[in-house]
Amino acid sequence: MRRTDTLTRDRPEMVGQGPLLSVQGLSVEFGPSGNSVYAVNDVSFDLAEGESLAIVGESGSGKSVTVQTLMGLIRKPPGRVTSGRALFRGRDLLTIPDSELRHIRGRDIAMIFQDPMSSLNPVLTIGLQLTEALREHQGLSEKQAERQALDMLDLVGIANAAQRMQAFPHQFSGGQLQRIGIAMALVCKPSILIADEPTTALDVTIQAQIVELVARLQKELGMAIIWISHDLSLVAGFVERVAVMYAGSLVETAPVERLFAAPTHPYTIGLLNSIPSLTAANTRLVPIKGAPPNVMLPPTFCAFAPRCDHAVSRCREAKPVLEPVVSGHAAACWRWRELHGVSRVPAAAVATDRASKAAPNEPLLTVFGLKVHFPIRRGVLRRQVGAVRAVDGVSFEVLRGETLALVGESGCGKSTTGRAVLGLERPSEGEIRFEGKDYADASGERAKERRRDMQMVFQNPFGSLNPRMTVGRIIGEGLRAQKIGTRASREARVSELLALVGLREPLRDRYPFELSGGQRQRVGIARALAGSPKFIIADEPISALDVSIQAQIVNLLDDLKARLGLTYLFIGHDLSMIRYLSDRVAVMYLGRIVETGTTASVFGTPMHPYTRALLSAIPVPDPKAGGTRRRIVLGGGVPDPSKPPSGCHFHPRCPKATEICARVAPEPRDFSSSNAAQHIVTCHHAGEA
Amino acid sequence: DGGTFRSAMRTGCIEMGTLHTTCGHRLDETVLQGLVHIKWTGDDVQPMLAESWKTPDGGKTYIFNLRHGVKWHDGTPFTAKDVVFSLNLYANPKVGSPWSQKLGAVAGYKAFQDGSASSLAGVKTLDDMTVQVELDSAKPLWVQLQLIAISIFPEHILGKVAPQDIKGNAFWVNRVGTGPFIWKKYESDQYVEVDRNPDYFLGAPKLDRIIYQIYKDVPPIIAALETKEVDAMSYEGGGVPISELARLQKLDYLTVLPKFSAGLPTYLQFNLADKRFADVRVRQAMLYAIDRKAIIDTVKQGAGELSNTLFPQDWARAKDLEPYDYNPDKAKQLLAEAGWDGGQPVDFIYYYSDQMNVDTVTAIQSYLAAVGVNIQPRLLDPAAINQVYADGTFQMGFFANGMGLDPSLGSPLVVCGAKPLGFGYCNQKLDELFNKGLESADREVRAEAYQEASRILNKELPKAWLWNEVRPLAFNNRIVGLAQHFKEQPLVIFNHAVYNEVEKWEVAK
Amino acid sequence: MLSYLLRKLLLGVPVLFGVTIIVFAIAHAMPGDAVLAMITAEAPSSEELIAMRRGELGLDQPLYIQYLNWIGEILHGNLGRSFVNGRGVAAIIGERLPMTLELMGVALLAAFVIGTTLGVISALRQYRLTDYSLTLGGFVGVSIPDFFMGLLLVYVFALELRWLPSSGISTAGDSFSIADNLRHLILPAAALALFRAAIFMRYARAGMLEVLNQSYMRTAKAKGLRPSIIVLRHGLRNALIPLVTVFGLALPTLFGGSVVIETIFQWPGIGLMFIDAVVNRDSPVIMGYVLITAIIVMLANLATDLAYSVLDPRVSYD
Amino acid sequence: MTDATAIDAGIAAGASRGLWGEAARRFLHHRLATIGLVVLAIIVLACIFAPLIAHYGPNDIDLRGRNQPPGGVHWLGTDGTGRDIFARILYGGRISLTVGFVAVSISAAIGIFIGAVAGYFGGKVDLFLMGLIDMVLTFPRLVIIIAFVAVVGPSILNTMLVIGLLSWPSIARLTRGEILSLRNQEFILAARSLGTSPSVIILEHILPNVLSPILVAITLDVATVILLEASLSFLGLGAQAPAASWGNMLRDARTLSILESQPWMWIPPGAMIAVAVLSINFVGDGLRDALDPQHIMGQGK
Ligand SMILES: Nc1ncnc2c1ncn2[C@@H]1O[C@H](COP(=O)(O)OP(=O)(O)OP(=O)(O)O)[C@@H](O)[C@H]1O
Ligand SMILES: Nc1ncnc2c1ncn2[C@@H]1O[C@H](COP(=O)(O)OP(=O)(O)OP(=O)(O)O)[C@@H](O)[C@H]1O
Ligand SMILES: [Mg+2]
Ligand SMILES: [Mg+2]
Repeated sequence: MRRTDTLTRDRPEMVGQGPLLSVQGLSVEFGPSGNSVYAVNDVSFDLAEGESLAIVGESGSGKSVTVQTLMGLIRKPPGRVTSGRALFRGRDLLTIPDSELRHIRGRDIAMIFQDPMSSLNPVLTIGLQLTEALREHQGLSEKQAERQALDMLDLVGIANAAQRMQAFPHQFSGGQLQRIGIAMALVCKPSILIADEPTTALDVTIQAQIVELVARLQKELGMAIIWISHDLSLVAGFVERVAVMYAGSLVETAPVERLFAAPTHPYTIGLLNSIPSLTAANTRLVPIKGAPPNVMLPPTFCAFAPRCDHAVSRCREAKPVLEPVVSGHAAACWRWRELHGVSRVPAAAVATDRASKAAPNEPLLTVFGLKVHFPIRRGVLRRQVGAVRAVDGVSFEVLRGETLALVGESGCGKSTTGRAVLGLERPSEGEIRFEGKDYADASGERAKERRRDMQMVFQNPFGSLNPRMTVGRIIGEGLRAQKIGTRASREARVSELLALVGLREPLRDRYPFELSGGQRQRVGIARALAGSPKFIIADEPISALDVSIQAQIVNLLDDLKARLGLTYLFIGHDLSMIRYLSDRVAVMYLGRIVETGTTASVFGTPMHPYTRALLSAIPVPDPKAGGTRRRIVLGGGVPDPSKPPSGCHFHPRCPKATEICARVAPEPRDFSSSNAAQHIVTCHHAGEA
Repeated sequence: DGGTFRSAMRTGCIEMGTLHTTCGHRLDETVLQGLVHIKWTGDDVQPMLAESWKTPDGGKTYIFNLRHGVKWHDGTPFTAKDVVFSLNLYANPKVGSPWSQKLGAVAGYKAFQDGSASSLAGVKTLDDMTVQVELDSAKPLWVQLQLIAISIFPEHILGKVAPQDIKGNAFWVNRVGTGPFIWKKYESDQYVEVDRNPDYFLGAPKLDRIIYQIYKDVPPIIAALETKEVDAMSYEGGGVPISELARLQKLDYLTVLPKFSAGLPTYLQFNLADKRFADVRVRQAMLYAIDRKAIIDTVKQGAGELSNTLFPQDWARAKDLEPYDYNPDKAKQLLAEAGWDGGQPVDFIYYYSDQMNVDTVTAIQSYLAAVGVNIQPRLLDPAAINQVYADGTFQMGFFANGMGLDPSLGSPLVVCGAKPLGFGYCNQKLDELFNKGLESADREVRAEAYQEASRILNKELPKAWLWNEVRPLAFNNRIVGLAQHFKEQPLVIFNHAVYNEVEKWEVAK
Repeated sequence: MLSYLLRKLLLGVPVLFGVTIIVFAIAHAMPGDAVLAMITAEAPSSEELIAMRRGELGLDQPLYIQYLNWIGEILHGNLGRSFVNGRGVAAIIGERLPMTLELMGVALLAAFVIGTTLGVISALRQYRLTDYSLTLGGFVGVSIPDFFMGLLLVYVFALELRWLPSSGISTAGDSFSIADNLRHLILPAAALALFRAAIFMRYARAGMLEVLNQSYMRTAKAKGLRPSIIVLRHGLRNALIPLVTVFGLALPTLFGGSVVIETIFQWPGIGLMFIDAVVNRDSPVIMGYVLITAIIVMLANLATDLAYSVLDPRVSYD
Repeated sequence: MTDATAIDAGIAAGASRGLWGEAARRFLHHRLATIGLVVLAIIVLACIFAPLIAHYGPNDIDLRGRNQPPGGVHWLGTDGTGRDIFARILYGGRISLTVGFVAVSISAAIGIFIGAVAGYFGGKVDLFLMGLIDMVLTFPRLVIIIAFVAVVGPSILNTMLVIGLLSWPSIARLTRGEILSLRNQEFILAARSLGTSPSVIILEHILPNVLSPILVAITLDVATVILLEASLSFLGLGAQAPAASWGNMLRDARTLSILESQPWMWIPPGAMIAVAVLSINFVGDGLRDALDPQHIMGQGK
């Protein structure tokens, strides 16, 4: 029982052994002193042999810098280690010369990076990239190194490894690349593996594969692991200990069960609260108020204080240090003792009835047989040789006043669908009816009408705002474009909208780069609302935001819906969030919708094998569930929409596929138990046991 | 072992051949030869392939006795046939040589030109080694004036080439001649290498070979002279740029001849078709306005001889010419009298783009501006200038024409109807005087005629005479004989004279 | 790939066609013509002679006929004959092109190697003295015109130090030797190269800095590789990719530069030939020159594309 | 500027506070760029006010006082016809800088227009214009200019025109590339979804965003053109004597004696070219940093 061992590792009898890695008081700054970014402040933690530790925190909280400093990977300048030690087997990684550290890197401590595509060298074969570390550290011959690399590729599940060694990174899918990244890290059998958000850039189903793989390899190879993530639920399932970071400082560390059961630091509590629970009833999300911290300020106070409900003057004057709460559990908060036992969900939380209040069954938008194909041209004459079937026959309805969620993996055609509805993409085929009017080929006046009635909130809160326009102009753009109102009335309307989305008036003259992610997204929402649309397409409006901010936006969308009687088409891939906010769900796979139904029925009794796999891959913010939940891990990667598989698009990855699936595309069938809400599934085997 | 003489050569037109270019003659002095060459002393011609000649009728018929025992470089004997062939080649309209005018006085030239005859009637062999040339009228100085730039070609080689294919024929890059050096190698835009001809009829040369190194631009020649990559900077490109003189004079291995007369009158050109310049007072005013002495002393660093008429030869100039000393007030007065409108700019063309000449134009512009003549200099290349001449689309210009050898060579600039350089000037009296000069071999008679002509030219200023050009030359002392030749030469007559006696030059031990 | 090349070549045809028209127009719009260019005061020509010579050269025909004749020649693989010496233009260019290519090739290669090396060093030493001095040196390098650089080099290395010959392609009259040729090549090539080395340096530095920030560089470092391997194998390979474009764009300017440099160093390449042709109004040579350089530039652009796909496996042309 | 007045004054005023104000701040933080701008400003002003600064006219010859070394009377000495070099530097700067700015304005106008049309309309128009761009790019620029100047005759105006007419392809390419990558940016989509008209999209969304990289390219082109004019002057095709340009002053010094013993004739024009090119490059670099949204974003993160 290793877990118990590590949990009790700081009991007196264990002291003599010493941890494998001991980080003490590490501080890192960037930039010139006086104008520094205080990226890491006085961080200390230990890692025992074979232990698995998660470092969790939001973007910019210093997670990557912490581990990269250990490996001597930050660039100096501009980086500076201002204090601390990092003892690895007794040697201080921060002071030994780079020539020595080099022998530890890759051999004793290895690392997997966030974005598999960009962390592999695009111009070298993966064979070379896999073997070079072996040859460097173990002096192996090319042959020997290749054999070992091959073994490792097999281990991480790359089929046909021998041949694939000659391929270049761009010839692999994201999931495969991350496997290669893992193989590369493991190839020298390091004693510590650092995984820096290795799944963030991946699709949900692929993410599940990777998490599974790393957890298995860690056990098999018996190494210690530091897993960095911004997603508490993701790590809940498979690490032993969690360290929570905020603004460069560790705010809480605890064994994983204890952290979930008895979070102590207000930030940790806030984080947990802002995660929608899969199991709990529909309670309103409790976001952490305010914006992410400013790391340009010297760390002389509690960085969380500005956002903390419990902050007192002391919090703003001095920085708390990590204090043990119980053995193995420490928190850095002046008031933890007083707050201890404060419930995770504060009393303010209201249970909301999320059942749709609108009149059901009156369709606002009907999409029928929508196809959007992008031509592929090749050859001397640029003839069209095929098409990317981004959307390949999609039909759905959005009922007035409801939120329909469109979910599916990256590239399955969600955004294209949304854009086609909005008229930003010309459909190749199909019907788009809004309030009974067909908009598929709308132009001129009709298109203008559509502009007023439908709007979109975009995924990327930075890319969707013109960096050279002020907030006020951005929000007012639609009004100007459609010549609504006078200049003065438009100004008034902008003020109104600012208030509506919770932005202060002075922000109107700011430029997007002067705003935080959450504020930017509010601007995006305000812009969409300017013309008082009835219907809003929200294309992954929260996926680029920090966890603690996501809840703010979701709540905002929810409020607006209630106040303005809006209807949403919500595009997303974060299933727990979707479950929380949607009335009905449509699951998309490779240009087609495979399952539609009320949120309750789809999440409760998923019928399509793909939906089931998707749902099972949702990380659960509960360490206990981690062990018991059975994940359906899909094989293979997301296929290419220009060459969709025959018959049912899903059949090559489907655990239930039979011969008919490859031949015949299944027809949608209704499996609803009541007449009120349909539950349509497009699968030959739906409903089978 | 006689060593190598490296001579700079600023030309790229070797491939076109002697018959079509003005720039390849130097090679003909060492490889091909003529019947006669001008003596390096500049005052007479010297027999070459013609051992002697006589004219029984005072200049109408010439009989040339050719040199015996001369062989072409390929071993074929040289005979009278080659001479007849060559003179016909120059005159052949199908060849289209710009030099054909040199034979314009030969009987039958007109007929040959207009196609009614297939050769020059006036040229025939008397025997294998004797050639007779008959002219239309008596020209006592014909040999001295017209024959010097005519080369003799091997009939046995070029005779096989159709006349229209002569230009650019392979022969020109692999010449076979009778001269002291044998054509060895030509590398386009790099050099021509010629080797010693042990059988040369005036005696085997002492030098082993001569390499003519080709340059497009002057500064590289100066650099090469300084680094001893070439031995001679003679006439090429106007000689040594004035600005580089001091520098070269400091080098002890060079002999620099700083004031070498080029026999080259330099003048301001007027387009007399333009009414503004038809008034002689305007032309005179221009000359009064320019401080030529200052320009020569400073910009040209003394490299120029003030001149007030066309002829560079002292004997051809009257002593009582109006000096046109610098007098801006007089210039203004003359202009005022002529009703000059200073507001109108004057288009002023020139084509010498070297620094000294550009500076000179600058100075002229400045002087003229001071008296209210606003010239706008415009640099043109030869093709453009000829176009401008042909179209008459210019008003003034700054030019020079080489006519050092004989005053008569100046006639194309000033006689009535001269094309393209006359620009409308005509004075019957002047034309008569030129004819008088040509009709006699007597220096006294000729001097009288030319001096009278010089007075007219001085007074009427069909062109505003500025000065006679001086060209500094520089040679490496390594080559014995070369610098001496030039030192004793009265003026550099383009590049004709230089290579007489080249067989006697040697590399210093 | 093949289809891409084919397409590019096919597209090149109308482009070259356009080039011929423009070039023909320019060559014939110059004041004066080949016949006038040959006239000098020493050898005045009669109007009949001029007319005859024009007739011989076909200059008396209407322009479109002249153009069609020329195009006809081109389609037969000829480039016409020089007005000046009657030789085939293709032969003349064929004789001289190798010299120009030698000069340009060496200059470009030297500029590339030197520029890239210094750029990489500069990037690796960012914000240190080496970086600042190299950057400043580079800026000075891009501010000196070709011709003045040539003059300075001659002054220093040929006249003052007497290390190298001042002009020419080899010692005239000596039998050709590579060593001798290279000695002559150094100064003109350097005059052409220094400016471009400075440009390459700037791009290499920027490229390398960008690459240094890429996460695969971090990965390489995290693997504990030797610094030399990290810089060369992982860094340089990637930094070279954008440089290929700069390399391709340098070529047309190099033709222009070689006109100047060949004049200064009496390098008997096509640049020198071109200048002579302009003076002589030798339009077939002028047109041939521009056409050939356009074709070379075009082929070089294709080669750049190829190099791109070799250096960067992600690039696939279809 | 207060928030209220910013609103009243509309975008222009707002811009000076925010984005451009920020850019200006970044630019001024770029030490070399600031120096470059100041130096350039001094040069430009000195050239504009040349008659007030120089005691001599650029073409006032003084044959007896030629080739004078720098001294109290002639600050930078005199040239071969006794003209004051300092005066010629100032007046020559007028020509060199005018050539640089005017030629680049012409090429920028053509380049931006063609690039924008190609990038925005795409398809066949793009294909055709790219062919045109390729064609002009394959021309060796200097060579064509030589031939062209032979046709129209050398003069400053012609030089500027020809350089301008032949230098636009790189800017056209850049513009096209920028627009292509912008076209698919989400904020353009957002504008379209709001019903913003194409002309407004081009004017308000595309141009301001493509302008900054193009502006950088343009500044650098000015430097290139100044050098090109110098090369043309070397070939006798640039500014015509007696007018001064830095290029033909440098050409005038193209003899070994001057190089060796009269450095005051070539160092000033050479240095002016170098300093101007250098400052323009610095300004370009500074602009690149100042206008690069990444740099701006770096602030936020
Ligand atoms: N090279 C650098 N120069 C300046 N600041 C830097 C640099 N690298 C990181 N930082 C700053 O250090 C802080 C911590 O960054 P770090 O990358 O460790 O965050 P993170 O927790 O890994 O975030 P993410 O989830 O976005 O990866 C951030 O504010 C970041 O802006
Ligand atoms: N303009 C286009 N031309 C060609 N293919 C396109 C175009 N736009 C999208 N596609 C392709 O269509 C498919 C669907 O794209 P879409 O953006 O709709 O996916 P998505 O489901 O929104 O994915 P994500 O979650 O990554 O945003 C993808 O394979 C994409 O590459
Ligand atoms: Mg990170
Ligand atoms: Mg999308």
